[in-house]
Parts: sequence; structure tokens; C-alpha cells
Amino acid sequence: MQFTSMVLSNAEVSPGYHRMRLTAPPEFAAARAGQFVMVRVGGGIDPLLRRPFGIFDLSTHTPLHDGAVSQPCFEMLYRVVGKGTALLSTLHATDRLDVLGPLGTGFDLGTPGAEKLLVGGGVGLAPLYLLARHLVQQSPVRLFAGGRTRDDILCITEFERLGVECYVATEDGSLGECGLVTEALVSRLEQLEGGAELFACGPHPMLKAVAAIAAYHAIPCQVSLEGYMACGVGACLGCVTPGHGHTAETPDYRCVCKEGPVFPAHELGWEE
Amino acid sequence: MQFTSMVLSNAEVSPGYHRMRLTAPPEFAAARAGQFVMVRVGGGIDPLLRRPFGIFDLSTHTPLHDGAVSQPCFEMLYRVVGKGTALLSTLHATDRLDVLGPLGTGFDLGTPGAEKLLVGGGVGLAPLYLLARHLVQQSPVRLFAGGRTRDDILCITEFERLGVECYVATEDGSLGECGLVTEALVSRLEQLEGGAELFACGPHPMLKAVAAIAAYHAIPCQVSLEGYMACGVGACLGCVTPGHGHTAETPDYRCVCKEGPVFPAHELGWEE
Amino acid sequence: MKPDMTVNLAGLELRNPVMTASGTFGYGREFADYVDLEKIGAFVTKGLSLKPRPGNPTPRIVETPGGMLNAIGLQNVGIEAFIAEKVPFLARVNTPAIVNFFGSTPEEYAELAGRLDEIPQVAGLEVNISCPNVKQGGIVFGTDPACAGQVVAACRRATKKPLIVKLSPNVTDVVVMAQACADAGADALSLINTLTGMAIDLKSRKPVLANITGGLSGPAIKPVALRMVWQVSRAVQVPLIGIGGITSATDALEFILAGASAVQVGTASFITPSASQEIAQGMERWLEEHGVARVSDLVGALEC
Amino acid sequence: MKPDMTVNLAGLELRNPVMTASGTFGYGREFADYVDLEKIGAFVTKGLSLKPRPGNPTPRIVETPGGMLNAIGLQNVGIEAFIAEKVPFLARVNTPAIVNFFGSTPEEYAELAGRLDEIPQVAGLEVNISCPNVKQGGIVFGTDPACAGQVVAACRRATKKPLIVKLSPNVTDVVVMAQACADAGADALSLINTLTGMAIDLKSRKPVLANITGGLSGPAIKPVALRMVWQVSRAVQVPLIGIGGITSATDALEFILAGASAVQVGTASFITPSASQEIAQGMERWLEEHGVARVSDLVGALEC
Ligand SMILES: Cc1cc2nc3c(=O)[nH]c(=O)nc-3n(C[C@H](O)[C@H](O)[C@H](O)COP(=O)(O)OP(=O)(O)OC[C@H]3O[C@@H](n4cnc5c(N)ncnc54)[C@H](O)[C@@H]3O)c2cc1C
Ligand SMILES: Cc1cc2nc3c(=O)[nH]c(=O)nc-3n(C[C@H](O)[C@H](O)[C@H](O)COP(=O)(O)OP(=O)(O)OC[C@H]3O[C@@H](n4cnc5c(N)ncnc54)[C@H](O)[C@@H]3O)c2cc1C
Ligand SMILES: Cc1cc2nc3c(=O)[nH]c(=O)nc-3n(C[C@H](O)[C@H](O)[C@H](O)COP(=O)(O)O)c2cc1C
Ligand SMILES: Cc1cc2nc3c(=O)[nH]c(=O)nc-3n(C[C@H](O)[C@H](O)[C@H](O)COP(=O)(O)O)c2cc1C
Ligand code: FES
Ligand code: FES
Repeated sequence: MQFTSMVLSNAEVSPGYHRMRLTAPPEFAAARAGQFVMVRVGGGIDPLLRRPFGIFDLSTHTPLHDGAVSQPCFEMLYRVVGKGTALLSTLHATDRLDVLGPLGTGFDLGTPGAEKLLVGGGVGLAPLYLLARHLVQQSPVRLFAGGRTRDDILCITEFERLGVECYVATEDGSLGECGLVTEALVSRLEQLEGGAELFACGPHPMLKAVAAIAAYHAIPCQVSLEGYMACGVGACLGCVTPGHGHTAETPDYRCVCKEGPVFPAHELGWEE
Repeated sequence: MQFTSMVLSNAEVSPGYHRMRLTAPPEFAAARAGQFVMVRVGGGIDPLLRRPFGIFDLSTHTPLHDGAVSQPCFEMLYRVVGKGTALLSTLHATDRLDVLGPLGTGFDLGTPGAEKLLVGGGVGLAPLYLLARHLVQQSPVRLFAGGRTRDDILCITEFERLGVECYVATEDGSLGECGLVTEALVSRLEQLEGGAELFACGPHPMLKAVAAIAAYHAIPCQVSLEGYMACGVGACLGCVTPGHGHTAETPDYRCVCKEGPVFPAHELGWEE
Repeated sequence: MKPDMTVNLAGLELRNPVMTASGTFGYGREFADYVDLEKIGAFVTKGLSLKPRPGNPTPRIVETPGGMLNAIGLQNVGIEAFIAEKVPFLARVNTPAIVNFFGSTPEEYAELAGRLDEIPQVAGLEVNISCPNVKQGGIVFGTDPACAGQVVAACRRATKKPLIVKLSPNVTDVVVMAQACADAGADALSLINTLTGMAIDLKSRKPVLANITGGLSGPAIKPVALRMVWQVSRAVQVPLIGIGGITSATDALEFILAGASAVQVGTASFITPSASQEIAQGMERWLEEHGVARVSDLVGALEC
Repeated sequence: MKPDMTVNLAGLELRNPVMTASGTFGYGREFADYVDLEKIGAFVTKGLSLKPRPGNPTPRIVETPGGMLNAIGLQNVGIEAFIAEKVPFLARVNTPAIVNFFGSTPEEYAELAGRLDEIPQVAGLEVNISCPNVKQGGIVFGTDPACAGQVVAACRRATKKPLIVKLSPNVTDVVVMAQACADAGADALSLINTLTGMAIDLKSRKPVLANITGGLSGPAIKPVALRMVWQVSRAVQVPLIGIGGITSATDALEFILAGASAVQVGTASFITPSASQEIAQGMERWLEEHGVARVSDLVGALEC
């Protein structure tokens, strides 16, 4: 679905990170956690391509004036890294944005009851919040949030408000444990008796580590990937990632935008 | 001089025409009527090149707060025709703009005392206002303003406030005489006993007609030209116009941005 | 009165002159939610080869000023899977599907042309000659008139369907290439394919694309594409399909004026999935507003 | 410690690797109010011919997506007026002035090279071979290796000054052209000149440029330029000057990584008159921040 969205708010939530709330058409309410949108920033050729962002949250917006009808809306949590996100960060309420989405395949919610362990690195937390909102209704949920410094640890209060137990680790020790978030994850897994299910989003090395941990403990794990995208709909083959059987001789590429961005970790090739 | 200017105001003065007031450095106060600026619209590659605009007026801006120092400023009167001017029209007070100028060779004020006849077509009035402000101090000044409809007749009140007698003609008769402004000019010239001096800015066919009238009456005439410009400083040779001696065999091109935009009409080639 | 938007292109009857470009529109189905396929003239599918092709490692795309580079590496499902998995969809859409294809020897091209000739759902063929000739030291077919002519002649013998040859812009003289392809039996020429380019990431001191170089497309290349269409249209008799940086009805009409009978929309579909449909509608509106009865009246109508 | 920004380019000692490109910087003086000429490595003057040249009718320029087309038509004052009116300024500036020049026969090129060789204020010559050879049916020198080699050899015999040959990108194989010019005695190669393009005005149904086609420059062409510099640097031994869409220090450093020893800034000077100076400063700052001692350490340092 392609639609024109109105910015409701756009605030810096941590240095370099913004959270933007946008209106959406009614059908958008059916978006699943882990799906994403592609946003056209500016109306011209610079930036040229749309920019992909996860769906941080879905909600309803009721305008303040009398008799106003409430309207679905969604949120994005984004980090300013380049031209497109810099421009995005300058938008204000009432500005318009051209949005394509929801796109891709989101998270599978797994087995109700089984403990859910969410692992997010930096802005990788973005799609995990909507996921947590869905998961807390059926299972205990724990979040492992990692980042370089405390500035990269986002929206933890929101997760806690859902009843999610949060573990924080930063590489410089400025918040939570000092070190990698995967260490906290491993401790938790060692404590756990029954099975747990993993959901991860963040930098590729983190996902690789999480996938290895899941494989070691033989528990289900879904990862949400990034990939340079042009079309977002599976047409250009720009965004592919190697599947588990991938070799130079027997290539096995998966489309991140269509088959993903969420994949069962064991279906992917983690070698490169 | 290249400088960052702050927008003080930017208002639509007639459908499709805007008037923008901008701060300038102290040296800018020395700009002459007929000189122009080149404005960078947006900070990226779209639009890529600067856009040239005449200097409509020069003045001083005194900020409202206590102890504020007053600052030179200038105005542009522009018509929204394409991408650059459309973007320009969306700017607000306190927005910044990158300006290059004053550029080029402006009007020569002519002989004090001799009647000055200013001929402007549409947005061609832009550089004539500053000129009129200078001329009224030494000579009687009349303005002949033409346009397609009354929407193209701009800022006449401002000219009248200077004591300039204004004649208006529109092609559709929606304001002033119905017809071309050059007809009113010819009548006036036929009434005049002593010599008059002509100053014109507007569409090329109008300038050509004015130049012919001046030649017929053997009176001095200066015209301000437009030309597609890249550099604005005489380096790229993009903006040239044929001089009076120009033929395919003995080419004689003048640089509109550097030798112009104002030229004595008799120095130009009017054939093409 | 509604203007006549139909085009007869080398035997293909199109409802309007706007097609989508190969590699930017998948196999048609990917965009079906966003474009009413029956509002465009035709669509061209992703470059096909006999065997499935893996394509290049990633990153495969990068944005550049006013354009993008891609180095997909011609990943595709191969003819067998194409027939099994993609052709059924083509049959369901009432819009001509043109299949873009390539090979690494003239024989492979011909074999594929022959296979495609047998598929009734395939309305026409577009030969991508911007590929290396493995038999001749990897020289790109589309940069050598003799090589290109050989490939086109081989395909011509293998199919009776409309045969479109897609020209590479990475040549000294596109007219010579166009002439060679027309002489060898092309029914129409499409131009341009991407310009070879490169992007570098200063931080890592590496090329951005895993393949190092890639093909430049998008608005940035429009002036080059327009120039080539104009040059070829004055020299060669077969109908042309203009491609390169078309994002609006105005762009498309410029290509028509330059001598193209139809156009293809590529990169623009990434930005606005419905771009091709909107461009067709915009062209129709423009013709109506300007009292042009038939879009074909504008073909090559540039006044120089 | 300040990084070492100096470059020795074919015998030219430059304080830094940033030069301005021919045709975009007049004869140096036009920009003197905006750029501290002594903060850039060198400047290249507008293409010079033996006789004054009128240039083309107007319009001569038009903006395109991410770039611009120009069809100035090589308007210039000719060698006599150059010596009388422009050389005195060159003498006053403590920055090497490189004179870009062209002819319509190899003999004209050689004669001009010889004349320029006698002018002490001229630090080096840049041969523009993107011009038609009137003796050979108007084929552009720079698109035929033999023609190009002939011109370069003729110039080489006529001058002992550093001889830079500026390559055209409108060729199938830029490496072959580069090799031909290097073999014929070029001390350095600069690349790229503009890509041939065209713009059309739909309203008037006419080409925008009076000359119909023009040369595309600006950010849009950067990927093509980078690719060509990289290709040539791997194949040819002489030093290269990278040109094409450079607007920032990052852009310039990308060209250095690709194999250029120096760069030229063209269209960017129109947008920011001080662009060349700012790019030189930005490069120095980047080197300092990244602990690179000498800019020459980065030349061709791309990791592929
Ligand atoms: C499925 C998906 C979901 C994402 N969700 C989020 C999110 O919720 N929050 C968030 O902050 N970021 C998210 N990203 C990353 C985000 O898309 C990039 O940070 C953004 O596109 C950068 O754009 P830019 O213009 O600021 O940067 P530039 O570096 O100027 O971008 C240049 C080009 O590279 C692409 N690009 C740059 N970085 C990335 C990247 N990491 N992944 C993919 N393409 C990239 C851009 O899309 C653009 O085409 C997601 C990416 C994907 C693929
Ligand atoms: C010396 C000079 C003074 C001018 N003064 C004024 C003024 O005071 N008020 C005003 O409204 N306009 C003035 N113009 C015209 C003004 O520069 C153009 O209308 C403006 O550049 C259009 O930009 P755009 O992006 O909106 O249009 P587009 O059509 O998108 O512009 C595309 C390109 O064409 C150029 N261009 C388009 N129209 C013209 C034109 N008429 N003259 C020169 N270049 C053009 C643009 O600069 C740009 O490079 C002046 C032009 C010159 C040369
Ligand atoms: C991602 C991508 C993939 C492409 N794949 C093919 C292809 O398989 N075969 C082909 O002939 N052209 C291919 N092209 C080239 C386009 O069909 C078109 O010629 C080019 O992109 C220029 O048009 P544009 O500027 O409108 O995109 C591809 C282009 C892109 C951007
Ligand atoms: C207006 C203009 C005039 C030019 N004139 C010349 C010229 O006389 N000789 C020449 O070799 N190159 C000429 N060029 C090409 C530039 O030197 C340069 O190679 C090209 O513009 C690409 O660099 P850029 O993208 O930084 O502008 C000209 C370019 C422009 C824009
Ligand atoms: S982004 Fe085009 S296929 Fe995934
Ligand atoms: S605009 Fe460059 S010379 Fe006038």
C-alpha cells in the first residue's frame, strides 16, 4: 500500500535518535511486528530512493477537536546516519510523508507460554517494541538491549511499562553491564530450564552471535536483517542475503524485503 | 561576495509573484541598481545551479529587541516559474539562504535633469524600483509597466510613492490600457520636447521593441537582459548575448553576467 | 476527444507506449498490488538465461547523485523455472509481457530465443547484449558491432516473435551498434541500458558494490539517453524504445519527441511503484490538453 | 602534524592535489575575488585555440538532474589575445597555471603547443582531445586511439613542458585511449571530460541548447568518472587527474583512492565559487583526522 502520511510528532529521544509518529490508513492497523515501511524523504531526486524503517509501534490517534474521528497511526524509531535520516529529523507535525508499506514478512509469535527473549542492538530495538507488545499477552518476555554507549539504549522505560524485564549492556559501561549484550543473554539461557525462543534485531555481528547461541542451545531464533534496498517489494533483487545452503557454486539468495526482513536464523548462511 | 543571508519576510504580492527581504553584509549596501544576486536554493543537488535575481530594493533592518544593531538588507521580487522559485516561495522568516552578489554591471544613472522613462514588463519591474529610487533624486521619472494581465503589474503603489508617474498597460485590458506598454511609451516620447533617457527590463521582444523606439528617437537606452547562467562571474561563458557587430563570421558575444546584465541598447545585436 | 495512445511496435499492439524496464519490475507480479498492469502498454521481465544465475554478492545497489548503481549480476531463475513458476502469471494479465534475456555465446542466445518462441504467453523478446562474450575473451557483445550482429542474427533465426535489441550506452558510437542490430534483423531497438559506474566508500576505502562496478540508472542518465535516442532515430529505420531516467510524463514525451515510439520506466518504479501507470495517464492528459490526436504524431517531432 | 599535501605531477610541483577544471574557471582572474588562488594546487584555463573562436549560439547551458549540459562551443580569445590579455595575470599568481588547448588538426595542436611552450608563465599544458578532426570527416580525436596518439605525439614534439592529455568518456574502452596517449608521450592523463547529452523542451518541442547536444557535467557523472579513473589506473603507468562531479573533500578522496594523483573541480565552482579551496582544506583535515601522513599514500589505495 502506498499512502500519504501526516507527521504527528517527531522528537529526539536520545542524541542522534528520533521517534516519529505518523498517520496511516485503516488497513495499516493489520501490520505485523517485524514488517517495515519505505519512506520517500523529500519530493525530488535527492535522496532518490526510499528509505526502509521498521514499525516501532501501532496505535490510534484521536485529534483534539470536537467530533474528530480517530485514525490509525504508527511510529518509527530511527537513527540519523546520512542524508535521508538527517532530512527526516527536520520534519515537523503536519508535514507530509509518502509511505510504502507495511512490507515484508514479520515475526512469527512462536509458542504461547514459552519464554521470549528479545535481543536488540541500538536502533535494532525498533521492531522489537511492537513485537513485545504482542508477546506479553501470551508469554513472559525479557529484553536484552545492547549499545556502544548509553545513548544507544533506547526506550527501555516503554518496554518496562509492558512488563518486560530488561537487561542492558553497553560496550563502554556507561549504562547497565559493561560488555556485549550476548553475555547477559547466555547467562539467562543457562538459568532457564524449559525452552526459550529468541528474537533479535541489530548489527550483523550481533545477529550472528545470537544465531550461534540459539543453535548451541537448540532453541528457535528469528532475526530481522537489514539490506540495501531499492524496490522493497522483491522486484530488483538488490537486498538479497545468502541462505543456509549458499555457496559460490550452489547459490541460495533470499530476498530481505519480501521473504524477510525476519528469517528463522537457521535458514540463513552466516559464514561471510 | 558570498554570504549567508537570513530571510526576513517572503510574501506573495500578486498571484505567482513573491517579494522576499533578506539580510546582507555591510558591503552589500554599495550595490547598484541593475546588479543582481545568485541564490543557492536548497543545500543539495536539486536544484544544482544558483538562480539569478535582480535587486529590487536595498534598505536597513532594525531588529525589534533592545540594543539591536541595524543591518543592511535587500529585497527580491520574483515570479514562481520552476523548481527553484517554487522552493524559494516556501521559505519563511529566519530561514537561511546562500547568496552570491552583488554581481554584474548595473544601470548608469544618465544625465541629471533629463526625463527618465522606465519600461518594465512583468517581473522586469524588479530592478527598476531601486533604479527609480536613485533617479527621482535628480530627474523626473515615469514608469511604463506592462504585463499579460493585471496580476503581472507589480508594486505600482511603491513607484507612485516615490513620485514616479506610472502608465499601465495589459494585454488583456484587465488593468490600465489594453495593449502593449510600448504604445504608451511612444505617445509619451512624441509629447516630449527635450531628450529623454530610457531604461528597460522585461521579456526579450519588449526590450527589442524599446531598443528600436530609442534608436528611432535617437535617445539613450539601457536594457537589462536575462540569460541562462551557471557561474555568474564571467567564467563559464554560458550567458552570452550577441553584441551589435555580431555575425556568424565575426562573432561578438558579450557576457550578460559580467559586462551586463545592463547594456546600452545600441551595443547589442537585436536580429535573432 | 481522448487521444489515441496506441502504438504498434514491431508487430506488438500496445494500448499505450509506456512499458516497464527489465530488472526493475521483477516478473510483473511483484508490482501487481501497486500498478494496474492493464493500464500500461507492456512490461518487460527480469533478464533470463538458460540456466539459473546466482547473481553477485551484496551490496548490490547504492544510491548516487540523481541515480543509483546496481550490480545484481543478472540473478534469475533460468528458463525452466521461468516456464513453471512465472509464465502462469503472464497468462493471467491482459498486457503483453516481453521477456528480456541474455547468454554468454551466440548459441546460448539463439537457444533461449527458440525456447521463448514456443511460449504463447510471451509477446515479444528483448535481447540484452550488454553481456560478456565468453568465447571472445569476455568482450561485451553490445560494444562490438560484429558480435552484436552475430547474436541478433542468431536470435532472429530462432524466433518469429517481435525481436527487440537493447543497446548499451557504453560505446563510442551508438549509431553503428544500432545499425548493426537493425541490419541483423532486429524489429525494434531499446536504449539505453545502464552506464558503467562505480562508488567508493571512503571510510572503509573499499568499493561500495561487492562487484566493484555497477550500472548507473535513474534521472542522472537521462541527458545521455535522450541524446542516444535522438542520434539513432535519425540514422536507423526501426522503431525505438527510449529508456533512461524517465520519472514523469514530461520525460516520456521528450523521448517520444526525440524519436522513440515507446518508452520504458525503470528506476522510477522503485520510487513510485505506480510510476509507469501514472506516466501513461499523464501523457494522455498532456496530449489531450495540447490537442494532439495521436501519440504517434509526436514520434520524432522534435524541431531542430 | 600537518599532513603532506604536496603532489609532484609529471614534473609539476603542486602544493596540494586540487585544481580547477578547464572551462569552469575562466582564465583564473574571474574567480580571484572568491578563491584564494594560492590555496589550491593549480588552475586550468579555458580551452584555447590558435584563432579566437566564437562559440555556439545561446542557450548554451541547461540544468539536468544532478548535473548540467553545456555547449559553449569552445569560445575563447585565441592565442594572441591570450598572451596579451591573460598571461600577465598568470604571472602575478603564485600558483601553477595549466593551459587547456585544442585544434582541428594535429598540426594545429602542435603549433599551439609550441607557442605555449615559449610562455614561461604557463606551467603545463592540458590537451583537450574531445574535438572533431576536420581532416578525418569530423571524427573526434579522443574517440580513436590512432588519432589521439597522433595528436599527442605531435604536441609532445612541440613542448618540453608537462603534457597532460584530457580523455573523453564517450568511448567504448577508455583504457585503450589512455594507453595510446601514454604511449605517445603524455606525462599525465586527466579524466573525464563531459559525457555527451541532450535536453528537450517539451513546450516548444525543441532542444534546449542551440547546439542540440552538449556536455554533461556535475555530480550526476561522478560514478562514471570514478569507474574510468579506476580502470585506467590499473592499466596505465602515468599519473592521473580525476575529474567529474567532485563537490566535496570526500568526493576528491574517493578519486584519489581510485588511483588519481590529483583532482579537478569543475561544475562545483559554479555552485560554491570557493569549492576548490574548501575541498583542499577538507582533504587536509580528513588526512589529519585519519592519521594519514601524505596524501600520496592514498593514491590508488582502494582495497578491492
Ligand atoms: C528492513 C529494514 C528496516 C530498518 N529499520 C530501521 C529502523 O527502524 N530504524 C533505523 O534507524 N534504521 C532502520 N533501518 C536502516 C535505515 O534504513 C538506514 O539507516 C537509512 O536508510 C539510512 O538512510 P540515510 O539516507 O540517512 O543514509 P545514507 O547512508 O545516506 O543512505 C544511502 C543509501 O544507503 C542505504 N542504507 C544506509 N544504511 C543502511 C542500512 N543500515 N540498511 C539498509 N540500507 C541502508 C539507504 O537506504 C540509502 O539507499 C532499516 C533498514 C532495513 C533494510
Ligand atoms: C540577471 C538576471 C536577473 C533576473 N532577475 C529576476 C528577478 O528579479 N525576478 C525574477 O522573478 N526572475 C529574475 N530572473 C529570472 C530568474 O533567474 C528565473 O526565473 C529563475 O532562475 C527560474 O528558476 P526556476 O528554478 O524556478 O526555473 P527552472 O525553469 O526550473 O530553471 C531551470 C534553469 O533555467 C534557468 N532559467 C529559467 N528561466 C530563466 C530566465 N528567465 N532567465 C535566466 N535563467 C533562467 C534557471 O536559472 C535554471 O538554471 C533573472 C534572470 C537573470 C539572468
Ligand atoms: C536493479 C536493476 C536491474 C536491472 N536489470 C536489467 C536486466 O536484467 N536486463 C536489462 O536489459 N536491463 C536491466 N536493467 C536496466 C534497466 O532495464 C534500464 O535500462 C536502466 O535502468 C535505465 O533506465 P532507468 O534510468 O529508467 O532505470 C536493470 C536496472 C536496474 C536498476
Ligand atoms: C561550462 C563548461 C565549459 C567547459 N569547457 C571546457 C574546455 O574548454 N575544455 C575542456 O577540456 N573541458 C571543458 N569542460 C569540462 C570540464 O573541464 C570537466 O572536465 C567537466 O565539467 C567534468 O567535471 P565536473 O563534473 O566537475 O564539472 C567544460 C565544462 C563546463 C561545465
Ligand atoms: S529491495 Fe528490491 S528486491 Fe528487495
Ligand atoms: S554565467 Fe558564467 S559567464 Fe555568465
